[in-house]
Amino acid sequence: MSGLQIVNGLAGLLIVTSLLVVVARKPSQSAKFYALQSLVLVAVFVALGSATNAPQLYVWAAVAFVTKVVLVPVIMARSFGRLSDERLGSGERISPAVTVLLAAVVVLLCTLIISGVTLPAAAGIKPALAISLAHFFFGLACIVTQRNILKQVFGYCLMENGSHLTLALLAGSAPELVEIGITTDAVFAVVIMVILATQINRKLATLDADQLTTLKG
Amino acid sequence: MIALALASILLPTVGAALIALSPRSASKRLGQIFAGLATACLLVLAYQFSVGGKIPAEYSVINFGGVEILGFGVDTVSVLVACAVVGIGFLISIYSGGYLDAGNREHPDIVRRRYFAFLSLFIGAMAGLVFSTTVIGQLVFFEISGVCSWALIGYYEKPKSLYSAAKALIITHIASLGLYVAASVMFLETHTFALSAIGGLSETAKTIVLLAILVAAWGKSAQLPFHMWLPDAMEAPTPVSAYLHAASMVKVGVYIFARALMSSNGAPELVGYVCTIMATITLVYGFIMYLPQCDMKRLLAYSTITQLSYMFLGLGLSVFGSQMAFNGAIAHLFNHAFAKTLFFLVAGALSYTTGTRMLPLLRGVLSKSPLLGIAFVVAALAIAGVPPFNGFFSKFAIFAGGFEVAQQHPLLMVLLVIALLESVGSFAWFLKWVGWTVPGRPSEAVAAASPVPLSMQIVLITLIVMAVCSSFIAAIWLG
Amino acid sequence: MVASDLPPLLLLSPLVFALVIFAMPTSGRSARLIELLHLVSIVGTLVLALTTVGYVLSHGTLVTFGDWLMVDPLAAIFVGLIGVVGCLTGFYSIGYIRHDVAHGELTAVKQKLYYGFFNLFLFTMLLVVTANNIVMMWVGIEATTLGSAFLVGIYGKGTSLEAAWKYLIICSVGVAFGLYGTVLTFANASASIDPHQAVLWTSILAHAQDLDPTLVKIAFVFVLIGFGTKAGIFPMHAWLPDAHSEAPSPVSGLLSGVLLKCGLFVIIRYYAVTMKAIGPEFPQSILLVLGVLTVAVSAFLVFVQHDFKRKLAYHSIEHVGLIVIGLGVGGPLGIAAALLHTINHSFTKALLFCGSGNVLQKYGTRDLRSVKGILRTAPVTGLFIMAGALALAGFPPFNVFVSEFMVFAAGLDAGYPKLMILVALLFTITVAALVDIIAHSVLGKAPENMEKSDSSWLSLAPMGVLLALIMVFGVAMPRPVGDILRQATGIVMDQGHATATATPIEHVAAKK
Amino acid sequence: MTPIQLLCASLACSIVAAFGSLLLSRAENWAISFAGLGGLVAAVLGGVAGASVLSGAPLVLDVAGPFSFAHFIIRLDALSGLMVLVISTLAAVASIYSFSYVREYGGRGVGPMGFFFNLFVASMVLVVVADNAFWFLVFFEMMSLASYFLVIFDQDEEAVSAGFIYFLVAHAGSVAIMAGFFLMANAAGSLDFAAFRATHPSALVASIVFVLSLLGFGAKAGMIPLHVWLPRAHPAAPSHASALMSGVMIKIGVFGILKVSVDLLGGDVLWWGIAVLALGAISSVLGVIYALAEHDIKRLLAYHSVENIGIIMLGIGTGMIGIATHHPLVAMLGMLAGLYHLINHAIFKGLLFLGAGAVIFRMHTKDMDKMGGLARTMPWTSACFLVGALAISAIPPLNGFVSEWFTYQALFAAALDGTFLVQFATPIAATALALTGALAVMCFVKAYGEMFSGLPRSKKAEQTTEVPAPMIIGMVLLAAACVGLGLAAPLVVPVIGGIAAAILHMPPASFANGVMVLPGDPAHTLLSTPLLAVLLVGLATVPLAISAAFSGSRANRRQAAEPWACGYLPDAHMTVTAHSFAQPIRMFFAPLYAVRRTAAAASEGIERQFVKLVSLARRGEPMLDRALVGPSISFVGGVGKRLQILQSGALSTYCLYIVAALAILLLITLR
Repeated sequence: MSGLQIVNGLAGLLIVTSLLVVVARKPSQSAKFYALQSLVLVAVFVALGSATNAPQLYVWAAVAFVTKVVLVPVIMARSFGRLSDERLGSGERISPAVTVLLAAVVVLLCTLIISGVTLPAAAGIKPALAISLAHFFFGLACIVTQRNILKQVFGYCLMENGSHLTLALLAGSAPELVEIGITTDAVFAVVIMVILATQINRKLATLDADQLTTLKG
Repeated sequence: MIALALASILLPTVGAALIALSPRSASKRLGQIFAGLATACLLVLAYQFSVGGKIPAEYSVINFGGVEILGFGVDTVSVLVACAVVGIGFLISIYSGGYLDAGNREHPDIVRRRYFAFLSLFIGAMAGLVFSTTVIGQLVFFEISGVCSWALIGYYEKPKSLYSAAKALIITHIASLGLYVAASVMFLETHTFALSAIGGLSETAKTIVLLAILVAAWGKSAQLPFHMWLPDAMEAPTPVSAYLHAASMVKVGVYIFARALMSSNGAPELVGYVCTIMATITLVYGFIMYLPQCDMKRLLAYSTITQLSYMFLGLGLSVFGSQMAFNGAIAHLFNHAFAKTLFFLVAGALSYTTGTRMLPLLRGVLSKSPLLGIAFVVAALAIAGVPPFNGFFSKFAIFAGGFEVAQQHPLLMVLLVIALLESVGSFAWFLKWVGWTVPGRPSEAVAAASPVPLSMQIVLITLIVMAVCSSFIAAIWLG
Repeated sequence: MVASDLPPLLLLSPLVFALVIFAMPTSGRSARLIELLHLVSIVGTLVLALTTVGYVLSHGTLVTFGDWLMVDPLAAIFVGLIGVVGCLTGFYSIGYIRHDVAHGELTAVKQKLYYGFFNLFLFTMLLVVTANNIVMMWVGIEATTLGSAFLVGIYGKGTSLEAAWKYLIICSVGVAFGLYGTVLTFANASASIDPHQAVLWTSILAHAQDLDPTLVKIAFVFVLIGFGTKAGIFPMHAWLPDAHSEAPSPVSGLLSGVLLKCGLFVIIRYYAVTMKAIGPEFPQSILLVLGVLTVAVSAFLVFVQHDFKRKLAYHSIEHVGLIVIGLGVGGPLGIAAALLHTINHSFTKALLFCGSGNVLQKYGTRDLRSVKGILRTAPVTGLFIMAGALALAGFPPFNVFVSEFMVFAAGLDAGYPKLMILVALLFTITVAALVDIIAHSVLGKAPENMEKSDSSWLSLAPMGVLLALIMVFGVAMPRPVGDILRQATGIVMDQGHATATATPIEHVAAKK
Repeated sequence: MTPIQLLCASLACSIVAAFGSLLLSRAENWAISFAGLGGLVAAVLGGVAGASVLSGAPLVLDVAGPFSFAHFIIRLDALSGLMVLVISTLAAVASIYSFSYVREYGGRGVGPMGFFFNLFVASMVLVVVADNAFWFLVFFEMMSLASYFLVIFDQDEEAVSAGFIYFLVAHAGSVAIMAGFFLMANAAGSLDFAAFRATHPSALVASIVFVLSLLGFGAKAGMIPLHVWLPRAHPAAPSHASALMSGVMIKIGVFGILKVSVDLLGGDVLWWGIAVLALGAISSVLGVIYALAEHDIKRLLAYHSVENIGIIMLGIGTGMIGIATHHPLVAMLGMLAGLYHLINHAIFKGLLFLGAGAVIFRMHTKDMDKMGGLARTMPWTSACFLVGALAISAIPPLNGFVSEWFTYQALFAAALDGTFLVQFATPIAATALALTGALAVMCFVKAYGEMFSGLPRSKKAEQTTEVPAPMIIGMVLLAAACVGLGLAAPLVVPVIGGIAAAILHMPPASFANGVMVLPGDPAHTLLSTPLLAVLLVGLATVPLAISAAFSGSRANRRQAAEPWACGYLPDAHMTVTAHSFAQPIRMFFAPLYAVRRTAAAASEGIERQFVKLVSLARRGEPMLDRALVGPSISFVGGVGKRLQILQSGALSTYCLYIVAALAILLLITLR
């Protein structure tokens, strides 16, 4: 099993973990699953780093570990635990089964799209690339299909992980500072989202995105 | 001379700014003073110009990268028209001083600064437009005058007047796209905005530019199919209607088209046909619309529309090679300004003194107020084209020029005959209202009328005199 | 101090002040101090920005920090814009926020946070426009969202939180697409050049011919979608009316006036690359279609809107559409027109949003149906709104007229007469809408019990400056602005600074 | 002073009088005197000017004027001289008359009246002397304008409405004339009449010009069917103005026809003459018939003007036939007849209007049925009116007879030889003239009888007194002129013949005492009015002398008693009224009166159509607005409202927009 195959396999694992994040009942549970997923991502970085002999990816992995496996899940778990909205229920627009199906379709579509790409950098890692893209879109689907705004935050995080992976796959050679900037952004984004969600919950006593439709027209 | 021309543009503009900054009570005086100063400048300019042998001159004011953006030109036509629009602006300022007060029976009012500020600005913009030698300059002043007109039409702030104001602005703005097109096409073809470049355009480009300017002109001059703003614009205070919708703004269209033709070095016949045919259609339409009008100002608005059609007819005919028709159109522009202003001001004086401008209620004006009666008659006959009043002379030139070229173009003959019939028709209609309104025993409304303020009387008398003299002045000036 | 220190200094100044402000204690007495700090910061930013622009103008492009930061004439336009509009809206904020604090709408803590985030926001925008590193550009854009989201939701009301939430999510999602575009471009470039160079816009542009055309197309689409979200291009504009209407008015001005332009700035950068790589046809047609769609949709939406600030927000969308059309039309004239319009619209929109702030504080509502007679209750504000609305409607002698006319001319030149007339007609709809504002709200009968009192000079002075700028740009645009526009256009066209003198741009770009 | 200078002086006088009168309008007596005196001086100067060019070369004054396209040219030739003379004569008389008459209008604006009156005279003079189409039209319109104000002077409904019709018809006419002139100018390349004379436009253009000017001038002349304004306008004006309008102004119409068709166009188209002849015949017959039915004295006189215009046109028409058929005799005779009648009608119609004015001055009514017996109270007026009535009835030896006699002569001469058409038309015309003459006599028998003889039919009629001296002087002057122009025909004829010759560009014919000798049969043209006068006086005086000689014995047996009236005392009601007098005629000519009813019905129909048009316009006016502006606004609003649905407020929808946009763009890109 070559290094790249490991990368591809681990990437597949990402989809599974993200499904867990989406279908989890409680936000705090989702946060744990997200930590798990980020761990997988770190593993992918390491594997990729060794496979392509790109030492800077180890730095990436380290940074990702600190921020995504530790920092963000902790923040989320701590703040989300306090937020609740009884009326919301699960907040799903579609059932978990359909979500799984959706994930499958997205992966399939992305594989199709990526198969057409003729980028030299993407030669050996097409499956991983497809999955990273699928991951991104799956996160987007999460934002669209989940009414719970906390789940929407997770959706954003999934998207972010997907694009992060893409970045690593395609632009692994980019300077580290870039990666740090992106990660910082992600962390700040999550922080601000959490603060906003908290404020919304406090002010409007809801976590339902469908309640946030007073501004229209 | 350029200094004087510039002064006539800047003085009212400065006046407008001053009015906006000074207390309300001073606005009236300031407006009058600055309009007066501008008029004085122009009269001196006209004197110098004619003493100097009427040699046209052009001055660039703003250049960029070798391209003239804004330039002003002094020639016979521009000086004549500028004197009319600014001079009448001055008269209107004086008249407005009397009109806008608490004694007004129709619209008692305290003068707001807005009124004189925009009026002043408008005078400046008109002077700018008249002297402008670039399409961009014309476009700029065209739009400024549009805004001022909007502000003045909506002066009373009633829903209807605001609606009418917006309508006027939007319709003329849509039409102004023509000027945008013209300026763009010109610039892209010749890399200059100077009007004089129209002559050097290729035939196709020239046609496009002239037609585009014509469309803009229709909008501003309320010709079909853009006419509908003008009758509604009668919601404006009457001096404003008199100035904007008789003397100056509606003339902008005619004027820019005339300027374009002047520098076109022979326009394509297509332009002439479009211009004359639309003018004739408007003429007939406007005449038919006289018939149901009871509101004096609306009647005058339609009459303005038809009179402007005569000017367009003249300009269109000049395309076929008749200088006489062109001069006639310019003279008509000049003459009509005085006559129609007078007519509107009579309407204003009537509504000031009686509180109504509904013609059926106004009878026997002569016995109650001889000045108004005489002014009414003079204005009506001038508009109807009866010598010795001014309307006749310019219309005659237009028709004479038309017949000159119609022999080779049978269609033009048909149009001219229609126009002649229209002139008889509108003559009849105005005569009818003269007979109804002026002589006889005063109706209730007229019998109870208040006296006309002195400032308004002075303006009316001046205009009556001009309604007789202006055609001779124009004829002598244009040579 | 050497010139190469200018860009980092420019970036650091607001950042440091932001952090200092955050670190200040919140007590009644420190409020004045915070205001002072804020004032120093914005003035400092303005001075630094203008110095930078001046330097660029006289000495050419400024590259520093390992080529990561670059201020070329194109960026200089935006740096100047951020400096000027940021300073003026920042100044306006002082009076505005004081009023809100006095009326209990904001707490002292929120006041501190406001100034902190305001400066942070400036920093993030400056980061975007000074970045040469394309990933940094993306980071900057994402950071602007984070910096301003809090400002949008600062009132903590239901609607403002909702707006902030939508703003945050949609922009994050949208900009994430932008990241894909960025990564694709980088990957594309790194195939032919050194990865450390491939991340720099300058080197990508230099090697644009070596890029894979299909990928360039895809990347451009992603960039357009991603940063277009930030710029408010239809159909990614949905967040914009919410955020602009709920934010404090000076922030609205900054959002509409500058932030949208930052999104456009990034698009312009990629546009230049794309044009060089695959020729102008593809990007221009896409831009043109999106631009016209944007204008078409927003024109109608402006017309039916009754909320003052939402109306202005839709108006911003429309003008972004016009800028995009200018870009789409292309050619020196079109691009210069787009850039000039960027500047003009910023000033005008900032003025109007500030005006709407005064109205909001005076009347307590943004519903135009109940705001009447501003000219009577607050004459100066009324006058400013009147002038601003007329300027925005594109009437001479105000500045918007000039750039609108240029876009129009460029469109005709490029052979789109029908399209241009359509656009002009669509703009006529907004003329109606703006005139309506004046007719019904600026004029009209003032409410009975409302006393005649205008906002404080703190609020009015920056508006006056904006109006003066509008007039200056409309009547006699300063020569340096013309020069910098010409140079910037040259960069977008990738003609360097040696723009041929015979092109119309020389004449028109600096019209008046 | 040269005639031109005299003319200018006269015009200046008129204008000074006009403005003086206006300025003095506060001091009414001064205004009246100033206007009258100024008018008189102007008229005398003008008369001298006109008279001095009757037989001589044309005089031309050419001033550049302000208008580049038209020089201000005055041309005083024989024809215009004649017209100036006629105008001045009547104006002089009317001015004298006005000294007293205008006092009637005290307090109602005598100042403006003097202003308009003098302006009216001046503009008439200018019309006839103008030698440039543009200025001609200017003065033509000013003439209408000035007289319009005179017509509406009473400011009552009837006057205003009459004025409206009058001015409208006149203006429409002038527009037609203008169109004709434009066509001419095209051919000539200038608006000068001199250039017109020098060009020969194509037959079609010439005919169009002729028709246009016939319409235009015919309207002014009051020829049927364009006469509608005349019977309404003339009665409405003050009488001295009516005298001028009826006496002179309508002649300017005839003058115009003559000027355009003969002077400018050469007149050598046969059907022009026939047309003028036909219209003249119709006008004369119908005019007099309509006159018969009137009981308003001024309306009656107005209809007689229509009749007399017809007679003048018979003469002119015959003259034109002569030109076209190249019969100098016919041409000369026709012109002579026409011009002579033109002068005569001016004199006697002026006289009659002044007479009528005098009666109205005292009676304050125009209704003849209310008069009666005025001969006793107003002897001078009565006598003058009688002279006028006799003259208009063509009773020898008065002037009307002379010109009608020439007209007959011309018609017969034309009928003698010529084409079939001419031989067909002229006898009919002669018959019409005969009929006209007969009916005119009847009409004036009625008019004079009604007004002056019999018993007074109203209190007012009993209490009338003679009018003041200036009015009498005016009437007497004209009455004398009637007699003079009749008796002095042998002296007058050569002068007018000379004018006719000048128009026709023929050598002046030689005249001998009452006998006009032409290249033709002198037997046809033998006329001596002095002889006739002697005979007539003899016819009247011989029986009277005989009776006087033999009546002395019966005088003392004469008894005075009430006349027998079937047992009743005769009273005013028994007198024949205007209405009953005309009754047989009305019966007889019922079909012709029916024409009038049909015309009225037609005009009603037109009016109905007009009302329809007005209501159509009323409904149509907002239509464009509604079709364009309203729908555009609601369209924009509707689209806006629909588009607002896009902005639903749902976050997930917004995200989908982005995805959709991406998908579509990618599809397009990768297509």
